[in-house]
Amino acid sequence: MKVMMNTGRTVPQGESVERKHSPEYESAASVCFIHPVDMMVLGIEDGAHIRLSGSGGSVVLTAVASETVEQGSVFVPLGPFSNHIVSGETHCTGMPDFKSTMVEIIPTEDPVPSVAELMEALGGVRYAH
Amino acid sequence: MLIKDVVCPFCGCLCDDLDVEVENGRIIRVDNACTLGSKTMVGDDRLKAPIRRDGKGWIETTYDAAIEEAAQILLDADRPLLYGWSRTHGEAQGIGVHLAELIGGVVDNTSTVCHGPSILAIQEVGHPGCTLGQVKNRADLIIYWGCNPIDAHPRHMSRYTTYATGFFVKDAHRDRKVIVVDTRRNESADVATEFVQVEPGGDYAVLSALRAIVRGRGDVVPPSVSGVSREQLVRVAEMCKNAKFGAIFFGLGLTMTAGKNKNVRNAIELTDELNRHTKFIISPMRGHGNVYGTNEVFTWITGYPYAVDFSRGIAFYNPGETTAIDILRRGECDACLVVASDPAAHFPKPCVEHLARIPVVQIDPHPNATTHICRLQIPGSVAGIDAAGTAYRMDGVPIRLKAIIETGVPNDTEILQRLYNRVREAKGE
Amino acid sequence: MTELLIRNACVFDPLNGIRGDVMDIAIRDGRIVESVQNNADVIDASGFLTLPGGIDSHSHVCGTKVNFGRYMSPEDMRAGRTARRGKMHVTSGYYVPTTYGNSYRYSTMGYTTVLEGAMAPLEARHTHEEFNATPLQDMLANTLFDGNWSIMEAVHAQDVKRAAAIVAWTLSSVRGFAIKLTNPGGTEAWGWGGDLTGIRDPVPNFNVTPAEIITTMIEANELLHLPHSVHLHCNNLGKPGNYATTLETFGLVPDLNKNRQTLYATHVQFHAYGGSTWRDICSKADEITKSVNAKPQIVMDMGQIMFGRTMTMTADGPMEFNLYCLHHNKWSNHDVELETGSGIIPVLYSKKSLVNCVMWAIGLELALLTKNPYQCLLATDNPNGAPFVKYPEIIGLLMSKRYRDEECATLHDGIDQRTSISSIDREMDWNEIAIITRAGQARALGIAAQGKGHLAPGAEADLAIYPIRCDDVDPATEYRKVVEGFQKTRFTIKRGRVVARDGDVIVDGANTTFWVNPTIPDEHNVANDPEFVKKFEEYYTVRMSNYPVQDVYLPRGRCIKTEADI
Amino acid sequence: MRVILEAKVRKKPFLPIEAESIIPRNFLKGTDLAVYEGNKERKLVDLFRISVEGTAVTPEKIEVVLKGDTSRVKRIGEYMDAGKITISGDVGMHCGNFMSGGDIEILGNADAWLGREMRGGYILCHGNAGHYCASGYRGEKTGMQGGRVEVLGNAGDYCAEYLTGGEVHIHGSCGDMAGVEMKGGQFIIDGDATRPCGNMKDGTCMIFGTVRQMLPTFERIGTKKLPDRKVTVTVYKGDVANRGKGIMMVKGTGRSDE
Repeated sequence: MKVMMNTGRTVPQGESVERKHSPEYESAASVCFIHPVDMMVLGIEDGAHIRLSGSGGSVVLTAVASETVEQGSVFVPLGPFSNHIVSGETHCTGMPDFKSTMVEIIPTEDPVPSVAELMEALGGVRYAH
Repeated sequence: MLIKDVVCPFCGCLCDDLDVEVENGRIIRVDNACTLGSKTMVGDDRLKAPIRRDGKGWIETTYDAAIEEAAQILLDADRPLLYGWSRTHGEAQGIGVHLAELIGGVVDNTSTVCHGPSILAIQEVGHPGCTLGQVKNRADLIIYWGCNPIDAHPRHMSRYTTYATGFFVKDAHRDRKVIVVDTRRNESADVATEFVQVEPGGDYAVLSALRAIVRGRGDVVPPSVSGVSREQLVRVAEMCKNAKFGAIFFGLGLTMTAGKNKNVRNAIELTDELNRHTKFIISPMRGHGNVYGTNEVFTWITGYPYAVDFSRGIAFYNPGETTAIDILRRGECDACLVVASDPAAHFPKPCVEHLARIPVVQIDPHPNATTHICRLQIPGSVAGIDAAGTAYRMDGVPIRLKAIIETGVPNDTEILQRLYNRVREAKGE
Repeated sequence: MTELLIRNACVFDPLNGIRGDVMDIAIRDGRIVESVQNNADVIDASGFLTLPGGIDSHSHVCGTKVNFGRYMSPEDMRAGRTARRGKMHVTSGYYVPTTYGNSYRYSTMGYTTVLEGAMAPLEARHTHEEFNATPLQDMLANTLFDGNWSIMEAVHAQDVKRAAAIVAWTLSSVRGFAIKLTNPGGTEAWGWGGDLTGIRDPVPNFNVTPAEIITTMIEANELLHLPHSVHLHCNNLGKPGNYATTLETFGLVPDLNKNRQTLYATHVQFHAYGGSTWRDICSKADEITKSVNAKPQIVMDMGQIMFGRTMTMTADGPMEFNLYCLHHNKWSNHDVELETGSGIIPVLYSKKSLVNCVMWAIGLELALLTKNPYQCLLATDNPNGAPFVKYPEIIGLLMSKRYRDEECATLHDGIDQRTSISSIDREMDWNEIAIITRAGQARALGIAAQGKGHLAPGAEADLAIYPIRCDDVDPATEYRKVVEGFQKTRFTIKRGRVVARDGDVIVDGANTTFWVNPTIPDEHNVANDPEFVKKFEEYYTVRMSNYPVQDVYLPRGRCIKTEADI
Repeated sequence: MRVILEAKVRKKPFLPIEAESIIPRNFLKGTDLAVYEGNKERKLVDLFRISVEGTAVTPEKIEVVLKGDTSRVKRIGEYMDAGKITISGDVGMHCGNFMSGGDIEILGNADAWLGREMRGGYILCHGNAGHYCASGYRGEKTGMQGGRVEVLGNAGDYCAEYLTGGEVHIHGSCGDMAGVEMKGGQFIIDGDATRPCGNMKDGTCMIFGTVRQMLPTFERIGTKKLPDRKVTVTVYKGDVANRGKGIMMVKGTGRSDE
């Protein structure tokens, strides 16, 4: 399914943003809010894993049903997960399309990665706190 | 020990009425703060000492050795990028700008991924604004456009707008109307008198239509604009014109969607137009605690609020070219100093991939996403917790952040000053 | 101990009656002394024009509004860019330069002291931060009280002592220097998008008039024995016919202080317009100067405009909105809760515009028709009328009728009907220039006692040595040499140290900020008044304890204490 | 005279080069010119293999030919006033800034800000142009004032922003917000455009493809036949939101959303 991805702050993400190694942060930032009707179309339940792919890359997230997002769009808290999908294109404004990236969603059995795993995949070296 | 009137460093509201209970050098309770502020202050999670990457692992190092290595990395670079700054105090930001000047680097701050487009818009048409107290004391109409204060600035409504008692607004519930404009019915929309739901990417068209209606040319506006009926637009325009004092607060819903700076410009020009009828102001909802301070400090030193390129000696500015995202995406820079921010978490993947390829030095108190991709991290103290210094609120009001506990950790000013001195010495000055 | 001897200086020191004597000046540890030892460092001034360091008594260089002018003007930053060199940091900008740009340019023009014309108390910390990044000038901050709610309440209650107590608390809290009133009452009206039309209009919701605010604050100022007088930007700035408001305002001013004026009226050029619309605007400089010539209690500054692009920035919010509607260029506005407002608009003063030509002429007329040069000082309200780098040209114009005539010939023809500039023959001499650029400022600001603006033993050793030989140059005909000479000093000396030489700044600089702390009895201290505190906590958005500017922001602050008569 | 500059292979190929010295006039005095690579000053010869054929006494008679990878070379032709520059591949940002005369021909693609604040002369780009093609500068109220920019491929977003004078002709399509803030001049788009001419004050924009997301503040004032194009266009005036009196002509109704 192709949808528009919006990103932004949520309270749980904001509460834990200075503790990015914490389980609270990882769970707060790795969710994808999706309209219940769209979930039905995808054939998934609340809590299922989905893979989002966009112009910048792809990542596995946990689907969370929400009626505050419109059908045809999803909301992902800002952070390293959503940014795994966004491209660096800024249209020469300096600002990426954080709130308007088209993404393809497919259900998946793959696990949701940790922040450290995401960074390792990009060429980093895991720091265990 | 109870410390009163503490300033919260979390978001651009810089609430300065926190009561903080400190025991044995630790913050154990925070009153008056929102959950974002109090969780941040109580749950502060620190890196204990400088660390450097050693092959496939990490080892602790000393401040002296770390500063020496950082200086060498910057000196060796042909196009160093110095990025971040918005979580530290102004005094450190100033040294950072001078460091960039000294090494011919590009210095940029987190505005780039926040209200950078708003700055571009202001540079085109200006900014009719005011301090937040003007809104609190006078505004009878509040518009939140493309922002969700309940999640991002949880006390904005109670301190300054919807629920705040002001001198001329004694009964906020009765005397203030609230309009929320967004692409989704967010939590803030639930408290609004009027909710305007715009199709994604439709803000520019809606703002143009409102401008036309306000200046009496509603006749050209089609029956529906980006999912909003003309009828609702006319109603909103009337509410605005009939207000005694209107205030538009806008967020990343305008800066991060197609049109970006032009969306914000259109909102500002709507405000200008409304000032021909009544008093209206507009203000960006600035995110990071001291992001506005970075703009102020950068501006008085270099003339530009962000994205300043010193590679030719003079200050050059052109967002879209000299902004951190663009430089990283294009793979231009060959070293990076990150201060008080976390680009690996908040930059798109292609930018982080480039960061992982080049030597990155991070000065930040917390282990974060950037930790995994940097070569070297030097922890400083936290502005507003164990470091004092200046921060600027989202409306430009400067406030002094307090050091409420003592940790003995050097602050960013000290670390950066040492780095600056070392680089200067190495350059033979 | 450091000593310096300046030999063969051609000195004009109006406050000490020295007029062009060629003499030596001895300096020890930053102050002028009678003599120094034989091994003192020596600078040969070679007979060049030597004046006390220049003082700008009204300029906008630091703080929220100025920085916003920079912030919104990347196009201006493309001008005047210089790279890091020697002790000098990068600079950018022409009409709203960076702090270092301002500081270096003032310094190379021989200016050592600058008063920031408008500081909102709530944002004072910002002004002081920028003062620290303006390292080569001693700084002072006019503090805005024009729309201050507590002040208006005190005025309404006709309680001068209360007003004085509020001023005392505020100035000492925010490390301010003097009382500034900008469009008094008008900035509060602008809080609702309105303005006042004259000094007898009531301020909405507060039931006071500008006239009452002005007179009360003048009395409060004198009760506090502040070094400077009330510093007033009159109501109705920039409106045709506004000279009447200005004259009416001058009529309010009693003569209360034998050492200095009772009222400093700033940028009076913008307040001296006749006519009723932009079409029939004309000069009323004759009427204004007639009033000032008869009132020693008033000092004004020119508010000269010069042709070219610049930026207007003022606490006068409504005036700026009117300008915006006229030009439809960019417009910024920044109202400050419970205190004041401000607006910023870029402008182009054009020789093709008759209005602009009339404005240009009025500024010069004011200076030339004011008999006592101590009563009309040189300033452009930088950058409103023009960036301060234009001062040398203004000096040239004041010293040379021929230069003025040549300029007039390039202007709009209508200027002769609308102004009397062509009929004025007066040409200022070196001594008068020294008065209108430093001695007059020092006296008006009340800082001669702090060792500013003169060269008597004990004074601060701030000097400017210009590459002009007074006896060789005839300013009336060789005005180009005058203009060039005033653009770059041979030496600028600040507190006994050479800080600039031939257009280059050669030290990092370490300025001082002067501020006042009037002592008042405890029972009058508003900080102890529960009513004042309660209102503060209810209506401001910062806590009262977080409002005062901490000492750390004034690393080299110098407090001027006064004893109030309350 | 022909000056041939062939870009050398570099250790850090992504590092931008700033080469505003590459304009025909400067080669009258030889080839000892400075360019900048990152924050280091270099000699032209450090970065390019230089060969000169023939001689010239005026810049009009000089052609500068760039070969090799010039996609990261910025500011070529800045303030150019005469002569010709030919770029055989792609060119970096800000090519032809402030140009007042002469010709620039780009056989590949041009990066952003091609012909920014141009005053005269002619730029022909055979490939695509990036964002802000023929635009203004941050904060400046006047964009391109004269001359001609022709792009045979597509242009990115904000093409001809603040166009004040001269002509911009995009043979392909434009991205988002073409002609935004236009104040004058003529702007022709043979292909499609999204949200064109927002906040337009004056000038003429003609779009012969499809307009996506037509803005709601343009007033339809009639139709017009354009014989040389053999089409009838709908004529709009606007931007009404901005009290504008610009003209936007769109082939057919031109609107995809009606």
